[in-house]
Amino acid sequence: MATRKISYREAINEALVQEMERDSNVILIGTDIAGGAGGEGKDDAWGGVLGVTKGLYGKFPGRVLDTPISETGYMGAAVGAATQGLRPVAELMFIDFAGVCLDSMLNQAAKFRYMFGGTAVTPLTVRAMYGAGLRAGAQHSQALYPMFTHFPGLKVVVPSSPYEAKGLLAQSIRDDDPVLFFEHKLMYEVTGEVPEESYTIPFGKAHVVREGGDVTIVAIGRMVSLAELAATELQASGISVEIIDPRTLSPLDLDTILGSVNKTGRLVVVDEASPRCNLATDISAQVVSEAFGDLLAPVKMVSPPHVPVPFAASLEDLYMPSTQDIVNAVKT
Amino acid sequence: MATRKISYREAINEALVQEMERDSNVILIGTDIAGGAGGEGKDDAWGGVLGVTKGLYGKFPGRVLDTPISETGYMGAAVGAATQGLRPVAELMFIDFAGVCLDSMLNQAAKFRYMFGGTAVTPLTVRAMYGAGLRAGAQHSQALYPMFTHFPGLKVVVPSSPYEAKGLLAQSIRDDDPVLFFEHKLMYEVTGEVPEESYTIPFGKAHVVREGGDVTIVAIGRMVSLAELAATELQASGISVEIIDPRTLSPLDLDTILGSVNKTGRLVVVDEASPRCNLATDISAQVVSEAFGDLLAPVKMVSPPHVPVPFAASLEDLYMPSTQDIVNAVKT
Amino acid sequence: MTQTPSNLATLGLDAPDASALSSVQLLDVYRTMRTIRAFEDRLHREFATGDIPGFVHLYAGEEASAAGVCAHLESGLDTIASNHRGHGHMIAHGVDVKAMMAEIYGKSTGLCHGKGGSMHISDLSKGFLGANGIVGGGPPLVCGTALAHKIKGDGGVGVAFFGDGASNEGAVMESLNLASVWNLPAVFVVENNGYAEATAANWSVSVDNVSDRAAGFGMPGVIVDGTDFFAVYEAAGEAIRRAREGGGPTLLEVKLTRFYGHFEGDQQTYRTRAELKNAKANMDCLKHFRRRVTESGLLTEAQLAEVDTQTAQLIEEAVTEAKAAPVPDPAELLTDVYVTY
Amino acid sequence: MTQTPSNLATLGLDAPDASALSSVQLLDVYRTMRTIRAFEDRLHREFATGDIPGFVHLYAGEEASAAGVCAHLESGLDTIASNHRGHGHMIAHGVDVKAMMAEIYGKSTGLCHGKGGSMHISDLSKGFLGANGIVGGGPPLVCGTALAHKIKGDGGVGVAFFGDGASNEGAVMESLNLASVWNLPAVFVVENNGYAEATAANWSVSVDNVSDRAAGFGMPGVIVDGTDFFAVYEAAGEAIRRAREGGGPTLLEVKLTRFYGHFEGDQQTYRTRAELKNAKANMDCLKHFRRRVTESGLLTEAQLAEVDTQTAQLIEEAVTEAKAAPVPDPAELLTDVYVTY
Ligand SMILES: Cc1ncc(C[n+]2csc(CCOP(=O)(O)OP(=O)(O)O)c2C)c(N)n1
Ligand SMILES: Cc1ncc(C[n+]2csc(CCOP(=O)(O)OP(=O)(O)O)c2C)c(N)n1
Ligand SMILES: [Mg+2]
Ligand SMILES: [Mg+2]
Repeated sequence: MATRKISYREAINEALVQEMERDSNVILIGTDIAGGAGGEGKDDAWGGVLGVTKGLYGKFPGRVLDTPISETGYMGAAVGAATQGLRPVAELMFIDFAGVCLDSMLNQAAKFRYMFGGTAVTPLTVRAMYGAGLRAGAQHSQALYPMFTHFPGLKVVVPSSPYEAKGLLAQSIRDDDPVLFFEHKLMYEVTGEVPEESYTIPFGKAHVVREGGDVTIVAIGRMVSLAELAATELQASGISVEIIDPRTLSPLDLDTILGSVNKTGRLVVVDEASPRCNLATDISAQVVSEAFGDLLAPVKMVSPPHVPVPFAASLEDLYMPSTQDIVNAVKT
Repeated sequence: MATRKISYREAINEALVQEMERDSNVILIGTDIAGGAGGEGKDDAWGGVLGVTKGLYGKFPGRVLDTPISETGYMGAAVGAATQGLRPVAELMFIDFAGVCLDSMLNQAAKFRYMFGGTAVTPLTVRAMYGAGLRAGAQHSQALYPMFTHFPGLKVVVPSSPYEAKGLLAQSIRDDDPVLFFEHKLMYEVTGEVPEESYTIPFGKAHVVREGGDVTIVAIGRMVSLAELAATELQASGISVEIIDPRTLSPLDLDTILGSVNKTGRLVVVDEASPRCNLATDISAQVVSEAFGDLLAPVKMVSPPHVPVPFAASLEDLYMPSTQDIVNAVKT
Repeated sequence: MTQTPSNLATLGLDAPDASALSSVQLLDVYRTMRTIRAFEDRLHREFATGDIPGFVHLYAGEEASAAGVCAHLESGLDTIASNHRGHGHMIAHGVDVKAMMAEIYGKSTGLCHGKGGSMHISDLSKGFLGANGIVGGGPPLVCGTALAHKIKGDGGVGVAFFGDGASNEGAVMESLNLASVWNLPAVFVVENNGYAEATAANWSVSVDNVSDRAAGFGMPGVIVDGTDFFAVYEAAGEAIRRAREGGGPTLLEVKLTRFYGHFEGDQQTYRTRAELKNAKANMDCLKHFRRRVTESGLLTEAQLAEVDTQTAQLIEEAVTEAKAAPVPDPAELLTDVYVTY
Repeated sequence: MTQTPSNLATLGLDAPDASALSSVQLLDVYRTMRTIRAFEDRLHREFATGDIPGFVHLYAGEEASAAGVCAHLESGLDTIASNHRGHGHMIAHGVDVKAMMAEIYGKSTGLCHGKGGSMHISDLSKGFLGANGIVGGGPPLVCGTALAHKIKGDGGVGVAFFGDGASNEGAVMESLNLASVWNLPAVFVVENNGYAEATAANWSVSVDNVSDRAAGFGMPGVIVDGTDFFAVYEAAGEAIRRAREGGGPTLLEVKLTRFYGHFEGDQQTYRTRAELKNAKANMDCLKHFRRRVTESGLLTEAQLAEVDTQTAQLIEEAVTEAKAAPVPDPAELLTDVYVTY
């Protein structure tokens, strides 16, 4: 029996509601995640810049905290609160803003447990919008998850569908380590089947989105849907594609990827992040060092060029990896 | 005729002196790069936390600026000054402090030229200490150059010797793009032959440190010296090693690396940075996608484990890649 | 571009005494403010058609601030760092209106070849460092441009425009301290329009006025009515002269209101209808200016009406030309990342 | 650990009136300050032998600040975030002195199993969030712990210790505003020892007193003589009581001096010999305390001397045991990065 269809935005909102109902230690912190503070007009006027947290302010009095525009202050506060038994879900509106508050994640949350000899527990979830396509320009369109994947002590989650978004966010909130949760700004309107009841998706377990025998495509976040389109197109020309969605980049389920490459002998990694030191290079290199003998062809990486994200729609469309880019990578 | 030997510290200081003498637009900005501001005691009391900028304050009145502890403020100021024809050399004492001032590099300096349609020129050099080994703990021992290599618009330089340090720093200062210049804190006492006269080393040109036919080792920064020790040891057991020092990670001289792999058929990349999405994975993946056919064996990556840098000397020594690790990577 | 408002400083407006302004100068001030208003009103309509990509933050209602400050700045000498709501600052500083419009449409004829967009329009040839998509991004940059003015001794001043919300960013507060410690020729203009997105300044700023923080950084904090061009003109003139003469930085708080939402699409439910109605009725700097100059007989309705017509035509041309302009050449995707690479 | 100073709050010291302190309590205060001094003096000597790895920042000279503030805090309830100069804060909050010493030596018996070191000693079981190697790192964390106290309604208070140099970090200034906007039970203790590394506060802080900035964040700014335990005790007691009662945050500036260099190895040439000599002769909080309690007859020289002896013995044992303790098991390199991975 089919479950109901809701959007990626609704799936995230529902996960927040269910986790806040389940555990009173879960609180939300972010700029205008409610909106209307101090104004004469409505409270909860925004529910987040794109409406993802709409309605939570009224549902959970005192647990949805707006902030001054002080990311260093409130992200650090989220880290501090997490060490005291709360489970803060902090929203960094755009991941690009990590530029003004990276320390809280890089040098505090990520390192407490190790520096403090295992005595610290920091169950923090940072939600942030990432990705190109909204014509938002170079400072509001980056992916940046490679940078967080690089930092030991952090977990990195990139949901590729409404179903993944709900289950992975629930797991992020219940997880006892600091988690960066990446939401692609072009996907909020995407709908899909999502169970109404609460559920979690475990970290470090990749999802085989489609089975196939000729080539393995590892795709991240929004790139998964492009890979599916490419796979359909390639099927027509007789190429059977296996698509793997790692779901979490740290931890990374390398075994599932290796197993698939062992079967197909070919690997294409599709990553929306800038090409240097990104996940495409990370996954490709790990596969090559672990399963060189299984590879029948060069690993292919599909990523944008090494340039900032351009504003003009015509250029931004060229910038983003496309279905055609994936098809070409598989065919050549 | 042998040139004189000086330390890595002296080489950097000399490059700064010569560039400041050559171009009055070169200024230095950083916390305690002089020291003594406002105090009743000596001026230029420190010359930097480890004495690298010693003596410059007196030599160049008004051009060596100490700062309050406000990295966001003064790094941003360095970016702004660079757009106005000055050539600031800003010191970020430890690269780990990028956590409190990343925006100036990530979203400002790196993106101006592109966002502004080619009208901006931002000749900024950021000097920063990196690396493990000083028992400085998790917040003062990171490498982090993979993160900067990931950002389009920045150039990333990692000198491996006093000679490289002087020539690459001079080039960094003369370069019209923003440059991150990484100084390994364990190398300041390392001495080597350095010409007295001013010289530059071009970006994007790798240095073949040692020629060999059996295996290519690409090593970064301080790892180059370890690779040389490993090569000598391997020579004894009849293995001829070619060592390549990329010198600059962005731009990266892939051609020289590919040429060497074409000759040796084997690649080991030694990178002191945390293992996920680092330069070892970046270079390995690029080689595999460009020269899969040349490889006779799996690419090997020698990097620390995916953990923060531990404080205890016994653990930190285990953490850092060692000569033995490199030898083992080549042999197995 | 004859109809583009020329940079006011070229008219030699450096006397903070607004009563000294000639009618020629006043007409130019009016042209500036009217051009900004017409530019923003038109963008509001065009955005609704879906023709304009991305995030657009309109400056309508705040014109007197940009005009009053930039009147004292010299194009090509002084430096300005703006924020996401930067159209007004650019126009007041004499940036080409048509090239701005083209940039907002993402066209090759735009100031940034379409690679920047509304949040990143810049004109470095005029000392305009650009709008900035990072709240609080501008003030640190201005510490740098002001430092350059000081080191070069060129007599220039660096001006940072930012909002009440930005005033809570560490970047802004560090800049105030740094500018004071380095005694920089800088002016920090905080445009307090009462809101940061949907959050009221009376909630997010833990003190009555942003300028109350100036004392903590050893600089004067000045409050001025942003609906009154003449008041802004005099206060800004004083702060800029102090900076130019080596007297150090000033924090100038301009109290004003924005007519449109935070960005286009914002329904502004956090404000009451009454509040908005009152703002447009009683806090319109253009109305105030118009009344003052006509009542005092300095300008006639006819003169002002002519400017209105010329301005409307300029904006009409700007939009028409922007729409007709070609998109960037695909090759532009890869150009101008580095000077050399 | 009987000789370790017990956390003073367990003695019920919550009355800001210092004259109400009993001789038992005063003796414990003395033990705390003396233990800190002995700990730091010994580290100074041991560091010179080369036995101690990394960067070590000593608190000698500043004891009255930690003792006066922590006297009002309850171990396990209240929360503290410290900075790089944190040994004194820990000892005053009742953290195990021997486990601290072992950590500084990088031994497995250390509070962090040797994985943290001097800059990262922590004891979360006591609400001590750790020293911090990032200047300005503590205040944002304390906004979070204070928020947790407020949400849980546990009556706890969050206290951040930081320096005059840190006061110029955006992180600190954002935290002051945030604590005020959220009306948090927090106290921000700025220990102004006149220097940040080699830079004097009178240069880097663009106003006479760091606490002068409090007004700009809508909170009281209080200045207290850090060489006088009793003054700190009363001022801190008042601020902490206000916070506990929901009255909001306070910025408490403690004026004091450091006896040793910024870190071990610093020659302090930025200070004059006279200045240092005067500091040790006339700004020694231990001397002041000793004189006060003996002259007033509250304690005898004999009682104090006994504490000196016990303290010296404790530190001697701490160093001996630390040196003898095993280094961390190599397996520790890979453990405790994540709770699960
Ligand atoms: C560092 C950062 N944080 C948050 C944002 C999102 N944002 C864009 S504009 C804005 C509000 C700014 O308010 P204010 O400074 O008062 O300027 P105004 O929009 O009122 O002109 C916010 C929160 C951003 N762009 N950058
Ligand atoms: C973000 C950051 N910037 C710079 C440093 C280097 N640093 C460590 S301590 C220190 C001086 C701090 O001075 P202050 O806050 O007055 O504390 P004090 O050392 O005087 O106790 C500096 C600059 C750092 N650790 N972190
Ligand atoms: Mg505002
Ligand atoms: Mg200090």
